[in-house]
Amino acid sequence: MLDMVVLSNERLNDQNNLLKVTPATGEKLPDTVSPGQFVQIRIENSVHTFLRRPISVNFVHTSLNQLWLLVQNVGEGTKHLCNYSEGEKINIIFPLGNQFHLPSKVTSKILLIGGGVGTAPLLFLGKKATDNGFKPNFLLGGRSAKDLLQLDDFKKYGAVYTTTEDGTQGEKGFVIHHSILQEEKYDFIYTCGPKPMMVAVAKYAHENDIECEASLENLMACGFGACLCCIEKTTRGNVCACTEGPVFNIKELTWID
Amino acid sequence: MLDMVVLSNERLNDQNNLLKVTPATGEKLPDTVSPGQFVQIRIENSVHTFLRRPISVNFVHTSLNQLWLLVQNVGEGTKHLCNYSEGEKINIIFPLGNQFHLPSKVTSKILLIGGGVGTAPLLFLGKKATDNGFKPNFLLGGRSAKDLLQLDDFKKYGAVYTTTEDGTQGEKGFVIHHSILQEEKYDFIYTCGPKPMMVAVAKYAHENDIECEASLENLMACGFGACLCCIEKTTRGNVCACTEGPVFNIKELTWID
Amino acid sequence: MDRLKVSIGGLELKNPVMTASGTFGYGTEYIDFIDLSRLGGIFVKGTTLEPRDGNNYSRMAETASGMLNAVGLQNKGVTYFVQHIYPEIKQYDTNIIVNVSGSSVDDYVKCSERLVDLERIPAIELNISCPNVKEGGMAFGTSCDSAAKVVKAVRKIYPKTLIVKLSPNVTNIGEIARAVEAEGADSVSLVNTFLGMAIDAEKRSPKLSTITGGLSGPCIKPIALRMVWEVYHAVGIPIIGMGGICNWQDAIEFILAGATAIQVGTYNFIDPAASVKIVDGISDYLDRHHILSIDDLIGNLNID
Amino acid sequence: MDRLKVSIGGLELKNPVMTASGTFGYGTEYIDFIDLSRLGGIFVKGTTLEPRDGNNYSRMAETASGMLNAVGLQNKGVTYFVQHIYPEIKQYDTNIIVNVSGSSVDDYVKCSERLVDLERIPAIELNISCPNVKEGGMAFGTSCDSAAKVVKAVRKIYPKTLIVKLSPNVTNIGEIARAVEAEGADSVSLVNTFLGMAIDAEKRSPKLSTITGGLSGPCIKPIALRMVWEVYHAVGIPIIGMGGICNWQDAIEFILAGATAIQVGTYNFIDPAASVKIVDGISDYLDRHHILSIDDLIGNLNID
Ligand SMILES: Cc1cc2nc3c(=O)[nH]c(=O)nc-3n(C[C@H](O)[C@H](O)[C@H](O)COP(=O)(O)OP(=O)(O)OC[C@H]3O[C@@H](n4cnc5c(N)ncnc54)[C@H](O)[C@@H]3O)c2cc1C
Ligand SMILES: Cc1cc2nc3c(=O)[nH]c(=O)nc-3n(C[C@H](O)[C@H](O)[C@H](O)COP(=O)(O)OP(=O)(O)OC[C@H]3O[C@@H](n4cnc5c(N)ncnc54)[C@H](O)[C@@H]3O)c2cc1C
Ligand SMILES: Cc1cc2nc3c(=O)[nH]c(=O)nc-3n(C[C@H](O)[C@H](O)[C@H](O)COP(=O)(O)O)c2cc1C
Ligand SMILES: Cc1cc2nc3c(=O)[nH]c(=O)nc-3n(C[C@H](O)[C@H](O)[C@H](O)COP(=O)(O)O)c2cc1C
Ligand code: FES
Ligand code: FES
Repeated sequence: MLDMVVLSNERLNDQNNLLKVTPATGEKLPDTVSPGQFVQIRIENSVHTFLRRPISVNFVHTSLNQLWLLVQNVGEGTKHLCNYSEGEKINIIFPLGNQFHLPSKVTSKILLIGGGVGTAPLLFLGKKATDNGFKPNFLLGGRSAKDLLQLDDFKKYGAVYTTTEDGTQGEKGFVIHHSILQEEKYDFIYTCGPKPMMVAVAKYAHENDIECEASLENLMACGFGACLCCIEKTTRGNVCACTEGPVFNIKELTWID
Repeated sequence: MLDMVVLSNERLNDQNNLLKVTPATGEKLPDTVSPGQFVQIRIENSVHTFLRRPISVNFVHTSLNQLWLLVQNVGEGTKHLCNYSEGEKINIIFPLGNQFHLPSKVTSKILLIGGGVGTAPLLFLGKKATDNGFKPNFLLGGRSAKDLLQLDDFKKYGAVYTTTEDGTQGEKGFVIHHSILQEEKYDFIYTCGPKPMMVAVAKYAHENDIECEASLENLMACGFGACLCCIEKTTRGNVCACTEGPVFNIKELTWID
Repeated sequence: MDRLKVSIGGLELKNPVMTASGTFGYGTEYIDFIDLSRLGGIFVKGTTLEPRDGNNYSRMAETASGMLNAVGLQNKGVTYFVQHIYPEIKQYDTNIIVNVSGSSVDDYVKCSERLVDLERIPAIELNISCPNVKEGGMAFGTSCDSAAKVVKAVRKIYPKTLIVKLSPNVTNIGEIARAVEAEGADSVSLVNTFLGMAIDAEKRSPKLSTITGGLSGPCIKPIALRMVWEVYHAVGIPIIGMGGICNWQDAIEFILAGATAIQVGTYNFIDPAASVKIVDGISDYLDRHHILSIDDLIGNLNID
Repeated sequence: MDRLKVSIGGLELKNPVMTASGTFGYGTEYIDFIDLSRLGGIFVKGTTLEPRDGNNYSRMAETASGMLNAVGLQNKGVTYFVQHIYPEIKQYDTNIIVNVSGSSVDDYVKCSERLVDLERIPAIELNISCPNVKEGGMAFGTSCDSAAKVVKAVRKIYPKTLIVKLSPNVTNIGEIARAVEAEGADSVSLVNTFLGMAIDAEKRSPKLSTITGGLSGPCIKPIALRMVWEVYHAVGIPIIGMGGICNWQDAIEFILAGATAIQVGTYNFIDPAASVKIVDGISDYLDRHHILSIDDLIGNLNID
């Protein structure tokens, strides 16, 4: 557990905020934090938020000692998060969960597919991939141009392809229909976003024999393996998405039959 | 019910704040509001505050259309009230409760005795008394000089006598021991404050044949007569402190036997 | 707004939203806040044969998302009600239902008899579940036998709509519901408050003068909802659901669990206009989901 | 800190603060947050004779000041526990108590038999109150007969401290407590979760895969506290109280109501260090009130 202080809380669009926080005591963020991991946030003064809320690590800015969280306002807890002001404190438990696994060969072609706020963990993964010599591509989807978040940040780490449902940016339609998926043959796909999107991506990867990891957003009570509420049915039986996930290789999941 | 907007929230000392609010829609405060009445405040974003909180009308500034509330931070709800910022909204139900009754003759000598935050309703009563031609005296007590609140405001309406437990201002001791109670013969006493203080005042009044009204702070759930939780045992049986009080003539109460 | 109409036995409600006994006074306490005619009905204060002073102060304690009360059925008795209160409230354009309590079967019968001829009281609710009185009260509602006994006796003399209010402080609420249905109750309402307790750790004393009291508010909603669901599968008569209802979502949840109508209780204290907002919210919900009638929602939970 | 010592049957606790089964994993999940040796004991996950996969997702729903769970006793079975988990946790410097569940009396007996020889397991807690399994579970805890039957059978083969965990979903918890005391239980722990339900109004479906689940958290505290108070007046054996405990005030309240020790459950999820903070808070409280021993507080409520 760590008290963090809010450095900034930028409204990216009507629904999403980018929260930048740093340890309140000034201590250094652990450098073990990996893409795919998440934090459990205690949201004070939110009457209907009893449990902590899981939010992905969007980015760790090592030199500034900042943790970034990309939050979509979908209910009372996230609404409060989007309204935190500079200087306010939030208590988090982190880092939690497993992580995305990069391929063993840096020549592998990797694609990171995100939808909506599901792009959150992919920014940090993009950076790690780049740091490790990969040349990641990104395929990001949203309803409309304004829903495509942090594009400038993503572009630092590789080519960015986009889709929007209304065609206001990139190709019109869903990520799964983007032409790049026809044109390029990737070795590894990483995905995070709404479940129907991830299932479609998993099917595509499966059919095309591409390795694929997906980051799940199962409902969680504790986030650290104590409650057994967040289970995902896998080939190994019911496992905790908070400790053995949130990242799963799609081969372990029962999404495709 | 009325949404009010906070105009200012002044910290008077370590425990007490003076909140000045005005109707959010700009509508005029009802001019029926009387000293002794109270409001029931909904305190949003206070996790452990389920019910509204009753707070006395401290003052109504008619020309500025302001309602003043004097709040002592004793628990989570009042802590939140003390932390409200300018521009924030609070929903109140008001005016609630009965009121203090002034004597029929303006020549009657009246004394308003308050302890701690119990001085809250007495400022407005002092004003009304003055407006009606009375020359009220005030006897205000606190633990220490810093606990004597709004003295400058009180002085506008009459002579102010004070006691402090530590002797840092006025006479040392409790209000009930103030010399003015020996020197002057009052016709009517109004009191509000901690119960032991009010009981002592009631006994004094009873023994000296002085009319006396006390304002009670019974625990309330609704504040408007619906729940029957706030009852006070009186000569008429159990009555609601929120509708038939909070002001009671001590003759009706069972405090003195 | 015919879509909102429901019926409970012979009782027609313009909408399923009513207010719970003991939280709504005689309705008069709310006329500054809402138009009572917008409600399906109001359940007035617990009424007993003889006047009752109720319990000593203090009678309430706030708890996490709820409150305990220990009012103890303070009321001026049924005679006073008939003579002084009824004339004042009978003109309300909504159903007025009297909540009847007693410490013996005879009390219930005698009190109900006094109400049967009041033209504007189309129904009574037998409170066999009050946790705040020493005799009777909850005791009647915690066994099938005693619950059946009260209902049987009152049914004989009360031909109008008879609603029986069940106690949640039981192992098997469905069983009790069946027992009162068998004796001819037209409807069951549930839940009354849960027996609870609060302690002041610093003073080392109970917060209520009666040590224990009745717990209500959003905290009890999950249990109340489950009980409505259980009773829905146990009986054929309509159910009036309550327990922590604050908004239209809560109301819809109770209806989906099997309630034909609902009552708003404690939340009236926090938002005295809550009941009317719920009527509007339900109406919007029906529009949004293209549902033609409340009846299509009752107990209509998707289970796979 | 001898003032904090209490005992439950033959079991000595360095302080009355323990953690509740199903909310504390095997303790290992918490070693990053607290020093386990500061606790009076830990109650590990519900354990059954055979491995159990538990219920389907989704297993939890947040409620007002609480949560519903429908885990359904997912665990790898007692054999796995004995072979793989026990060796790993047995070095903890605190009491490790195993929570035992079953779908038949025989299950309870066989599972308990496997635990009796484990040197570092000084006690077991019979869970006759799990609302989340189809067979057995809560059914055993809702009647005196079946509760007594389980306890009697296990008592025969389990000579160490035997704690029986009671269900709050009953009309008279004191009666059940007496029944298990009569069969030789050394202690009763209460409460387990309340059977509750949550519905998604928009989707018109239950939020839990099992429709109903177990309610825990601060919302249930007032009822749990009342039940501890009732059981305290019904039995002579020590009581382990729980239900919504979040801080030292809550813990003191349970002790004043009659608990000898307490368990922290759901709140561990929100503050994984809560249990240790409670130990410190109780210690401060004793200082402040000049109380020489926890024993002087147990059931010591000022009633006038
Ligand atoms: C590992 C993980 C990583 C996540 N990362 C992010 C992120 O980076 N950014 C982000 O905005 N969101 C993320 N989420 C989802 C986020 O946790 C939920 O949106 C949030 O908990 C909703 O809380 P609320 O109080 O705002 O909404 P509520 O009012 O509680 O619920 C609103 C909706 O959100 C769903 N929801 C509620 N709790 C959860 C939960 N614990 N997990 C998933 N869905 C939930 C509900 O079913 C409901 O449909 C992540 C979830 C997980 C499990
Ligand atoms: C008619 C009336 C007028 C009042 N006027 C004022 C005022 O002008 N200024 C002011 O600061 N306070 C006033 N009070 C007291 C104020 O309502 C309580 O201090 C407040 O409700 C405490 O809420 P909390 O959440 O801060 O404390 P909690 O955490 O709820 O409780 C802290 C302490 O306050 C007591 N308390 C809690 N609720 C009430 C309540 N409803 N009434 C009385 N005591 C309570 C508790 O017993 C406890 O000892 C008045 C009370 C009444 C009934
Ligand atoms: C202050 C108070 C008084 C109550 N008095 C009665 C009563 O007289 N008769 C009755 O049947 N129920 C009474 N109840 C119970 C409510 O009618 C209702 O069943 C219960 O509060 C649960 O609903 P809620 O959670 O919406 O409040 C009372 C409840 C409260 C809070
Ligand atoms: C996720 C979860 C799992 C639980 N599993 C068990 C269990 O396996 N065995 C058991 O006896 N109780 C179990 N319980 C009940 C708790 O031990 C405790 O009795 C209950 O939660 C009430 O305490 P609380 O309000 O402090 O959580 C579980 C509770 C939760 C929330
Ligand atoms: S959220 Fe508790 S085990 Fe995963
Ligand atoms: S506070 Fe509800 S009747 Fe007075």
